[in-house]
Amino acid sequence: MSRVEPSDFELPEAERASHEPQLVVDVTGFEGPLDLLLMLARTQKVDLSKISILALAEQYLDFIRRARDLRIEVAADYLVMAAWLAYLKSRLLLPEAAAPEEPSAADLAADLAARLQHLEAIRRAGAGLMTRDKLGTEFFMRGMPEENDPLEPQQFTATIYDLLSAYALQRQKKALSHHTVHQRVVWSLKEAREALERLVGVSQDWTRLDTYLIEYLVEPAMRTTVLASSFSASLEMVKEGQLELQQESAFAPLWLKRRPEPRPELQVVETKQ
Amino acid sequence: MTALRKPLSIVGAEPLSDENQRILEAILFAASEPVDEKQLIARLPEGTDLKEELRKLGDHYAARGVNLVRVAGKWALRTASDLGHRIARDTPPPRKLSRAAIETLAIVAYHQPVTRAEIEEIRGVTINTGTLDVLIQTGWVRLRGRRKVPGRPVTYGTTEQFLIHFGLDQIDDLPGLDELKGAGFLDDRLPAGFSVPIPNDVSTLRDDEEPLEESDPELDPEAK
Amino acid sequence: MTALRKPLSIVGAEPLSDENQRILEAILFAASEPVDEKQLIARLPEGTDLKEELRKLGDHYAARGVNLVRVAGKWALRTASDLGHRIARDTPPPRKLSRAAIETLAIVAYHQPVTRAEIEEIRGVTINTGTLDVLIQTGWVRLRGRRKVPGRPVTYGTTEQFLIHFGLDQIDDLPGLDELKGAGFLDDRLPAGFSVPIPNDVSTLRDDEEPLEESDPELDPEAK
Repeated sequence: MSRVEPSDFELPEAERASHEPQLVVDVTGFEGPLDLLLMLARTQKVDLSKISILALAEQYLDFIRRARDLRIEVAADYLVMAAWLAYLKSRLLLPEAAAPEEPSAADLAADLAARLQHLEAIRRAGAGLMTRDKLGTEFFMRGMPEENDPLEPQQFTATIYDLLSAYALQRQKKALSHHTVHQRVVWSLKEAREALERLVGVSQDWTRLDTYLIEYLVEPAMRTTVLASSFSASLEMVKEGQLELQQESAFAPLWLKRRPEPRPELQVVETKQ
Repeated sequence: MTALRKPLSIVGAEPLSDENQRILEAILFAASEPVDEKQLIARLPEGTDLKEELRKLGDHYAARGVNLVRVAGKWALRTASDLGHRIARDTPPPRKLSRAAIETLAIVAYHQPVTRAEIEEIRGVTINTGTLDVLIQTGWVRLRGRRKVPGRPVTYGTTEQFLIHFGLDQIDDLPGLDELKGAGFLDDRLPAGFSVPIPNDVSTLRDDEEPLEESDPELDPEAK
Repeated sequence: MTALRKPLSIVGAEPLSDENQRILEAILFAASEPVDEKQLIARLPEGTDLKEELRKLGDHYAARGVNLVRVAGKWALRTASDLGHRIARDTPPPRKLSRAAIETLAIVAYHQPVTRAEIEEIRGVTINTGTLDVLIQTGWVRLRGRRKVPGRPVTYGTTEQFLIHFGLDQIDDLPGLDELKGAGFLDDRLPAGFSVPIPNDVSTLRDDEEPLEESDPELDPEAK
């Protein structure tokens, strides 16, 4: 993975702009996709509340595209975000179809802008915290312990017997059973969706989104398999009540979406044949 | 050991301090942590006007190299902050926190009680296990309890040590709190019916929290 | 934090202390052990008459609750000896560790330096985030460093506090396989090849460990 010195990102904006054509794609310098988005947003030189999410999505996708063109490996979280932004972009560009139970593209964009503002506010707060007078640099507490200390911290207790029997029991239990811990090999679509929820909150419309996820996350040759296994995973999730699945007719696209927050009175929706 | 008890004279001398001032001073001096008013009262003669005694002591120390401060709702003596550079030399400089750790600390401070998933949601990345561990080891972050939702995730909050380290009397003295509050970022996660959008480090668990496993026999959610 | 900087007045007030007195006081207050005159001189402006400054400081504190004393040729501030009885301590009752915590602690003790994933592998169950955190709070477990493998997981080990609490002279006083069997902790049906490691808590990092260092920018493996 090619690398830019982190200082490259601390250039004043004007300077950065002039460097832009050579901007080397470096994903390792960022604290995740939102951080990257924030950096890109700053190049728009407007207040975060007035940011154009459409322009930002294009900047981000362009960034990822260049990374891929350079055959740079991009971490999955960044690709998930790319898929989401590609989806969001397509919705922002198309006239909105009336789908009352779903948030509009404008709402989704506003949510994303709010997340960026939130992260920025937290960063400022953190920076403010770190500039305060701090123990151990600007001021010091009493350094020498006194016998007369009127306070004493919370103590914990356990006996050596507890310790040894706990050790022996566990080792013995494990030695006498056969237990394998499964190692995760690749990102499943389910994991991608989880990452997406972490990144942008709940997505309502997974069917169309999955197309984007697969495009960004999966090697072309693997796409069919991934589609198949994600289908079976989806069926599992329908069974668990996490998903709703619909199909207009045989061979028509499958429509699936996340079930609304669990409300006890709701019944599992049956899938149409 | 020779206590210097020369006659009072010269510059810097002062009228003989009264006994209450001596006791207060000794307690605050000997304590390893800030002391709350209840503990101070308990060690002073009955009927003492604690506020007045503290004010006197504060005055006495105001211009000196050690000051009386109110921190974490308690009282402590600490060196004056303009003298830090004179003292810092004999202690190793404190470790600098990474950006990830600072951000995580800020989220815990401003959004507490907060779960790991909520921290990840704000930052948009998974947190590396080590980051919360480092913050806990510094003593600034603690486990509060568990959120009463499926999976019973641990909730995190700040400690008294956090307030002491950053010289805060109480958690709502956090810098920039108004900005976050004004933008509505602090109330989005509050359970319905809970209307005070400020971080809360009171150790009493909230309605949507329950205790950690310690001492809870049922607990062990680990033994899957 | 509210530094009390009210105007000096009333009883106990005194002329504004000069800078040398402030520095001396702050150094002696913050020092973790008595300070020798060479160290004091080094932190005061050149040409300062240290003897005179110490005499002044001694006078200032002579009648107060804290005194300037000379110990083994060095200088320290100590609470006045007549006040010791006033500051008796009240100890909170100790908390018992949960089963999950004690099990994890045992693994850390025997298998240190050990990562979270390794603990999970030995135990055959995942550990809940809170458990290691609680152990760090006890002061018995510490973060040692990071394992030099992808993801750079944190390695855990035990502390001196651990040895003290469990009455161990050194970590390899923990019983080995034969002793555990002899004491009836382990039974005889164990498979061949079952072994118990000889624990080792030397703080020097192993070849496959590297320092924790939060300030290391690279160290942020979080930024995926």
